[in-house]
Amino acid sequence: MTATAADDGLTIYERSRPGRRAFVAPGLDVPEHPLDDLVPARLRRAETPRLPEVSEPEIVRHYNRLSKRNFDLDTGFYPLGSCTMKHNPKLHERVAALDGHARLHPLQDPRRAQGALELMWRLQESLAAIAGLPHVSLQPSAGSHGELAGVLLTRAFHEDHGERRTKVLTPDTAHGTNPATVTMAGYEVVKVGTDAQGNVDLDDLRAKASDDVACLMLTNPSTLGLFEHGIEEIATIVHEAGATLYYDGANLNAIMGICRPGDMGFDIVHFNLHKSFTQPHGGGGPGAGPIAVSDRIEPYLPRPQVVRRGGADRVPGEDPVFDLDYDRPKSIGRLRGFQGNYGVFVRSYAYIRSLGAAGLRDVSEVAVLNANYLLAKLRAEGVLDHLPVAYERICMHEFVLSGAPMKRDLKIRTLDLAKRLLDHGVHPPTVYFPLLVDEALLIEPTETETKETLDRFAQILVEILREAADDPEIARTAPHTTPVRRLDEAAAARRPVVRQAL
Amino acid sequence: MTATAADDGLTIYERSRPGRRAFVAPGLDVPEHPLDDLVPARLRRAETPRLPEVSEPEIVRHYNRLSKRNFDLDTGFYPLGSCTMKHNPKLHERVAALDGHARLHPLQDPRRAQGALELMWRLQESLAAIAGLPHVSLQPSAGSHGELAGVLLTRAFHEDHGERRTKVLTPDTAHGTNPATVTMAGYEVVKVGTDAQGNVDLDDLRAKASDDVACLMLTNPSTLGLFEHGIEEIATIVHEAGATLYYDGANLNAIMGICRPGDMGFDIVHFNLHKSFTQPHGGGGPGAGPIAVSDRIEPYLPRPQVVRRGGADRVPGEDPVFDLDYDRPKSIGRLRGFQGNYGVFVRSYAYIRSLGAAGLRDVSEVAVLNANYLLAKLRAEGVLDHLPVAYERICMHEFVLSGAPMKRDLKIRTLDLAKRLLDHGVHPPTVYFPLLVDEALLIEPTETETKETLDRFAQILVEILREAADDPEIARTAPHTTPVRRLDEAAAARRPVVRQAL
Amino acid sequence: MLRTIGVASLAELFADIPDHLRLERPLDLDPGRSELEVYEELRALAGRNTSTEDELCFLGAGMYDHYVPALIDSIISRSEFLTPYTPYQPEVSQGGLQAMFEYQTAICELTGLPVSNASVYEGPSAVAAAGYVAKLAHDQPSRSRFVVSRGVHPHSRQALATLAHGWDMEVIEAPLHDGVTELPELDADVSAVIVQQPNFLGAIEDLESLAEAAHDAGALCVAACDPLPLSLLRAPGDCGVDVAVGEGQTLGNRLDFGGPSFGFFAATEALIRRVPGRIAGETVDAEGRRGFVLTLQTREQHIRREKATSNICTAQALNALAGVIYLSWLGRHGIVELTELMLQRTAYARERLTAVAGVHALHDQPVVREFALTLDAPVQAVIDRCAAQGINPGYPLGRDYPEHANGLLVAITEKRTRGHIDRLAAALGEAVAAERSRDADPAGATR
Amino acid sequence: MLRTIGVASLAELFADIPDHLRLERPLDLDPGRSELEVYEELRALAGRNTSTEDELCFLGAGMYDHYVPALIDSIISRSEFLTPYTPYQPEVSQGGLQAMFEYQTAICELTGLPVSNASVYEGPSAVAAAGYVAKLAHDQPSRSRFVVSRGVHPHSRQALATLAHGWDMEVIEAPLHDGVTELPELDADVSAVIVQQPNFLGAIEDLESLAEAAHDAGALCVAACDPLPLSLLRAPGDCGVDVAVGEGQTLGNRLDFGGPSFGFFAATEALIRRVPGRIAGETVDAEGRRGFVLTLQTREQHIRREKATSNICTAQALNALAGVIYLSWLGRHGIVELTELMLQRTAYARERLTAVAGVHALHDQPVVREFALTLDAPVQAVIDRCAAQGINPGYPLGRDYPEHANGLLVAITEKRTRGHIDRLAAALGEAVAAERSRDADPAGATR
Ligand SMILES: Cc1ncc(COP(=O)(O)O)c(C=O)c1O
Ligand SMILES: Cc1ncc(COP(=O)(O)O)c(C=O)c1O
Repeated sequence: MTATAADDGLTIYERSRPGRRAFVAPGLDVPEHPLDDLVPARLRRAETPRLPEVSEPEIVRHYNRLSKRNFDLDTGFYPLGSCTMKHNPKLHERVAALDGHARLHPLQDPRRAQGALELMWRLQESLAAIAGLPHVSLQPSAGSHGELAGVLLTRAFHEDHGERRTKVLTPDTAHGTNPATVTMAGYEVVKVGTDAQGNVDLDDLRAKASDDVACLMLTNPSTLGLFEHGIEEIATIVHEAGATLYYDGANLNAIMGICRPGDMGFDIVHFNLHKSFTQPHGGGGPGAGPIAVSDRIEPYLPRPQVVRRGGADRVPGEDPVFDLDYDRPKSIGRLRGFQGNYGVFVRSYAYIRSLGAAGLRDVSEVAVLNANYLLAKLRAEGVLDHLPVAYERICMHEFVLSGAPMKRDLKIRTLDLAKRLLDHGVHPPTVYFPLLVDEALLIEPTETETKETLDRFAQILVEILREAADDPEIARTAPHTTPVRRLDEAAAARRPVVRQAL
Repeated sequence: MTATAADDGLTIYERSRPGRRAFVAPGLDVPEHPLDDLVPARLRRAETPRLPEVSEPEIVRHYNRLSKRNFDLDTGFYPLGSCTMKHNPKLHERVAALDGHARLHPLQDPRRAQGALELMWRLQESLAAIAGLPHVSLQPSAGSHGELAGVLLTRAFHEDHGERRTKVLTPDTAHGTNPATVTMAGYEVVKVGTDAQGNVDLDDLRAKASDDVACLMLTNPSTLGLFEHGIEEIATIVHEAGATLYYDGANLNAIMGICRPGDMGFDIVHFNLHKSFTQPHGGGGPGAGPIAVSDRIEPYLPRPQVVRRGGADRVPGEDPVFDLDYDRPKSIGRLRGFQGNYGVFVRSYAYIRSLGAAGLRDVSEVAVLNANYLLAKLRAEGVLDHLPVAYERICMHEFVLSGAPMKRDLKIRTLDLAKRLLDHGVHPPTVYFPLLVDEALLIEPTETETKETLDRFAQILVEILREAADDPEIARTAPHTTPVRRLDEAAAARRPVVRQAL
Repeated sequence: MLRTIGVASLAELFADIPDHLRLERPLDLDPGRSELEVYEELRALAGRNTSTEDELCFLGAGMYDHYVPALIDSIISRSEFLTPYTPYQPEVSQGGLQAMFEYQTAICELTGLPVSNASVYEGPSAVAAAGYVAKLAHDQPSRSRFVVSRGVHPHSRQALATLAHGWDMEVIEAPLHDGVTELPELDADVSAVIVQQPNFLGAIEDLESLAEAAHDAGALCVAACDPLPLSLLRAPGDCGVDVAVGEGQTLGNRLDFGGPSFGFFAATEALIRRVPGRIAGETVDAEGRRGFVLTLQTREQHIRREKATSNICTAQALNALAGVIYLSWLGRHGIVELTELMLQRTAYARERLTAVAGVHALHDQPVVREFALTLDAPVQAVIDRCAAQGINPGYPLGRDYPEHANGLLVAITEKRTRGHIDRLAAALGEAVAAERSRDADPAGATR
Repeated sequence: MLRTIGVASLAELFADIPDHLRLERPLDLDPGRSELEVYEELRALAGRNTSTEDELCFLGAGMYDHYVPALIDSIISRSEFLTPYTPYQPEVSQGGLQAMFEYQTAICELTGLPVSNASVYEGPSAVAAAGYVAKLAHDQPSRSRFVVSRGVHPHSRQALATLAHGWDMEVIEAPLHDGVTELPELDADVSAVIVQQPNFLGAIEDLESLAEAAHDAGALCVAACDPLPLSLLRAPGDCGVDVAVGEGQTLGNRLDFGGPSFGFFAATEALIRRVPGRIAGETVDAEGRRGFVLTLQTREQHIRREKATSNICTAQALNALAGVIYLSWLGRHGIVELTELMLQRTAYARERLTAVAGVHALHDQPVVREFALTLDAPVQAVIDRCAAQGINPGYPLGRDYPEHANGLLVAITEKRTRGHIDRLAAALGEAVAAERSRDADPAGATR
């Protein structure tokens, strides 16, 4: 049911008609030189790029219509595990759009960008406080970029101490970016197992923590939504092997203000500002992946670093001065251009300022409360009979169910359940991750959802399971009410069409 | 088909739960007085107003969901005759939001609001040029407010000349606001007939243009979308009777830069800035209804008037100064607070600046071209067989069909056709107006629509008529795919529920 | 396309326009410009205005510098709210209609009246519209007068007078005594008594006794209200007021140099069929589901034409939407907290400013968010001195109240902190002192 | 809710956290604030930055002060684009996916290459990512060097070096001669030749001969491109370039002090299975209708983990969306008009500025929108003098190019008019003259 205009599903190129346009060029106000005098013909292209020819009203309608083919967090429940799809306060968009932030050139002289540098410095301080680690670099562009920075920092640390290590450990529950990062940083991945309670298998870890291991990358709470019982033991093992302990901060939303990675023994932490700190996800970015590190890692942080000159011992009454410090001889260097995704920093800083310490703690408490409530509710409603929880424990901000019994008994897979959820107007949880759990369903409700929403979600799962018991075909052929039906991904990959033929 | 989240259809009050909130008050930073010392208890209310208790994410989701139950111009075709539903350039929202415009207090000293006053002055000049009448007041809040201003100006004009007239003429094709205005301004309405070609019946006009007539209110092109053949004759008759000729500018979109009401003999013109000059319609406002008048009406214009001091004879090199002129002894007075809907003026001024004279003329040419093309297309497709055009003439920017034959032959009414259009994702044209035409359908495509859209609309009408020939019940029970089905308006009026019981 | 139409040129489409009426030259307008250029021009114009972001603003007098929460922009800029027109087709307009219904509910809660329309233009014209309702309600030419308090916003009084002239009705002013309305003897020729709460000088009126006096004379009582203080004050409906109207700008709308904002219009059940403008009502669809429509349309111009209760058509739907979002954002308790914060800061400001030498309270009535002062110095000169320091101290009363030639109306919102108020007190003190010494020694003074 | 869970307190939910790891005091952060207060604080911080609205900005060097049309804001602020995540569920993500497909098509058109991904982080890291693709493509440890032109953005060279260190690969610099790249002899150990178009000093490179030289040595050719000039210049793909990457900020994204923007990444068909990140592909649904999905996911970390072609996950979808909207807004002819306008104004600026005493062209190569100067005066002092007049004359080259200690890189966009350029010429002339006379007589100088 929809109040929406007809959508013919054309692409913007298919709407193109010769002669239509939106852009009007400002008039030429300088003496005109013949083109050939300015750029020799042999360097010029013969044919203009075939961009669409469309007017403003058509562009607006086109993308408005496209937008209506997207499910969005501002309209519905989006419990996509590991992604922290929580509400992004609208204030953040407003402050990020202020001219002084949005129209600031990245190469503006630091003396004329004091507000931006101070904001970054304060954000660094705040993230350091949250992580319990003293030094922060804001440069990485996303979580995985932060991971890469972290592993390269580890390399630099070891090299600086005359060591050359070749392996990095990742649990078998790890997010795919962890092993991919390891390879990309020039290390070999060694997988560590998970024990029966969903913790890192300490024996396996001990066995693999040899002196060619550079680092253990860990997510805590893990991607199973569980807090590592043996976190301190883990830290000891890793440190005794001379390796660093890396904290994948994707699940930080569970523990803000409750405990700190630095206190657990982590050397390096990345934050996903687009998860815990409300940068809107944008359909797949932008994000930002700042890192916090301990003193021993600090010398290697990327260049440049935002610093406050004068610091604590500055002349009283004199304003502090903020600057970019390039003079970092041991730095791993740059990871990207300029100073990082500043627009994201503005939003995350606004978030932290709005909540303060008490607010951030509330966030994590309610995130964990909501997850446990939903889990309990699903249990009470009998959903867990078909989709048992992977590990019977109090969960943190998310939890994993296994669809294996459902697949066996009701003949629908986790994928089918997910697709059927679409018909109920709910975004499915993360599916088939973590890999460890058969037919996994990873559910993260977040703190910004109401009890009514959680109850309704539980109800929908009940309905889908009941329906599947009657007629599994409905779920197996779902979704039925979306703009397109189930899509053939295999065909797409077999003969890839990645651009429109014009 | 929808990618949209589930919508439970609750009201914001039904989402309320005690203790939830979005707003956080800034801290109290002054010494606190007991409430009773500041406002005696007998003046205070006992119970707080029962506004909803909801959090920001819930508010956002609630109104986002509501928004998805609206059809909008930025997504689909909206040929609502008489309303000029044309594209509103996005630039206008940006410039209207600039702090210097959006956060300017209306009582700011004119010396510190020179930009705003200059903009208003320039808009006055531009509207004067378009109307062909030298003086403009921007004050009225919408078209009908402009009408009221116009009739009160007429009254003031006559009174100033020692006359007291009691009647105002309006054609039977007039928009409802015209007769309503007449009554509200303390006059009696006298209806003038329409001749066989859709023009004002000149004989009837002559017969009724007695010396107790104060004014003729005319829309030209008329609400039939037709240019008055006898416009000059009409002006002569009206003026000879000592009455004023009022131009309802709702249809100005047809003639901008092509001809001017002032040249036709009109004394007073209102503009609908939300129609011809792209203020977005907002679901029913805001708008603005400036008026342009001839020299003889000028002394009575509302107070205050935006003026340029110094004017043409100002000292060369000295900047002109803009001001509010209250010193208008013959003025009809104020119509509203402050200086009018300034935010609307910013948008309309940006529109006129973007287009210039040539662009505005293009607008009207294409508006008329599109209407005539669509009419021709409907004829070619046989639609006019069931829905004949009310008057067989070249139309201006819109045209009227009569659904009477369709009702007789296909057993569906114009209302049914309109409701069935909803299922095709098109907003229906205006229905049952003008009253003169049986089962009227008033279609205004506007200049910002493409030929493809017009062709598709024609095709949809063909399909609906073909379907009705087969099975009229489908249209009669339409719409079928909207968020709600046909609504019971009679029941609503019988036992009005105009607020939620809490 | 011309071929399909069957004409040879565009000009043929305009054949109905007499030749000599056709404009043979371009309109006298500057040539069109690119988006960038128009943006730059409009920005330059904006730059020549001193906005509330550029100075510390204590101006009020009908519109107030409140903070508009960001979620309002984000919602009302959605094309689904921004671009449709009046919901003539309710089946594809449920969003707008339900929002109107929710808005009406909120206005009813604030005013204590059972009926609200979906918006009128703005505050002062809403007062005039209320006058028209009173006229229609009595339907007796003998009820030929409005008694309007001098505490009603001058713009409202003027807007009413403009219309009343067309109705051959007279507007009589009720004076203020010590800042509040003192009604004259009311005769049987009074159609309505019109007051403002809080009044233009910031004072809280005793609505109940005013309404009683009006009713005793058979007249209606109309109150123009500032909506935020209504969260603290007795609801007009509870005081017997028949029609409560007001300016809605403070409810989530920006200042915009005076508009667009919205006016609200609430009334008693008895007046429901006299109310002007759109009203959303609840109903059911063909399948029995709840839905909303424009209702009681037989009041309106498009149905009743010359017999309509008003000529209003396009109103202020988008602004009223901002209003109901704002009220939801504040919420039941937030609105009280906000108002109490203003109340306390206003009390502080009143104390601080009246302690300044040469500055006196104009009246001592309880106030909520605005109060009137008189200065022992020329108010305009004092304002100019403050402006030079980046402070706009308030609205000079002289033009509207010659009896308070050096009166100054000072408004407080949640944006004005104690620190701001202290800065104002200092600036005002300096300015008044400077002007007084200048007065004392006019020859030697320079400005 | 606790009751349903079956615990007595919130604390029980955190029982898995060892006691002494639990923080017993609040985090060391300032207390939370109301929306208004946070807004005011962020506004104050913004006010301490000199934005391109506050001065006349000729800074470029990788990001440019272009006009972003208003329709982009209006579209990308729609929650349907702003708030979802990566389109893992294509059936409810067709909007985002189709936009990616359209974006990819536009990038292919600009670069003349058949494959584009849906975005990478930004420009310099895209160069590093291209290096990784070259490494993967050769899959031979013997190809252990990147030859990178000194005309490549210093940030790109540094980002590549940071990663190459992890790959045990060496980065060799190819010098510039008269402003353009002069390749050294290329051996069989070269993995890729990496150049920039136009290069960092604004000069147009002869991509074809560079690509040929790379291919002759069995190396790939990577070009980092400024996308707008590509509308005028020979497409990298046509010149034989294997991978074209670049910074997308200029395509409808704001400056944001350096991010978020997006990087684009285009490649030959041969490299399609090496490309990093998301790629949208066309397919059909169960009913045979066209639809779009993320495709070739076996390249990606979530499927292939340690064997993935990159670790990238969250990229820059919203910024790339702005990019394709911008390109649609410009359109096929508009993009050329825009570039030609910049070209002509740049030519004018180059003439005007090199006519200033003490200002010289750093090279004479053809340029499109940016050019390098050398000054006969300390460049930083000159910049500061211009800044005092509200003009930011450009980027000083000294830090990155010590050989051009007083080099200045000047960028032109459609926002910089002839009048602006004339103002720059005047300010630069004055500043250089002042610094030269100060140099001549350092004792007597004051600044
Ligand atoms: C556990 C975990 N680690 C790392 C990442 C990668 O973060 P990003 O997408 O910001 O690169 C994710 C993202 O989904 C994640 O869930
Ligand atoms: C012909 C005509 N006249 C007058 C009006 C009234 O204008 P407004 O709605 O701006 O008051 C309209 C509005 O629809 C109209 O179509």
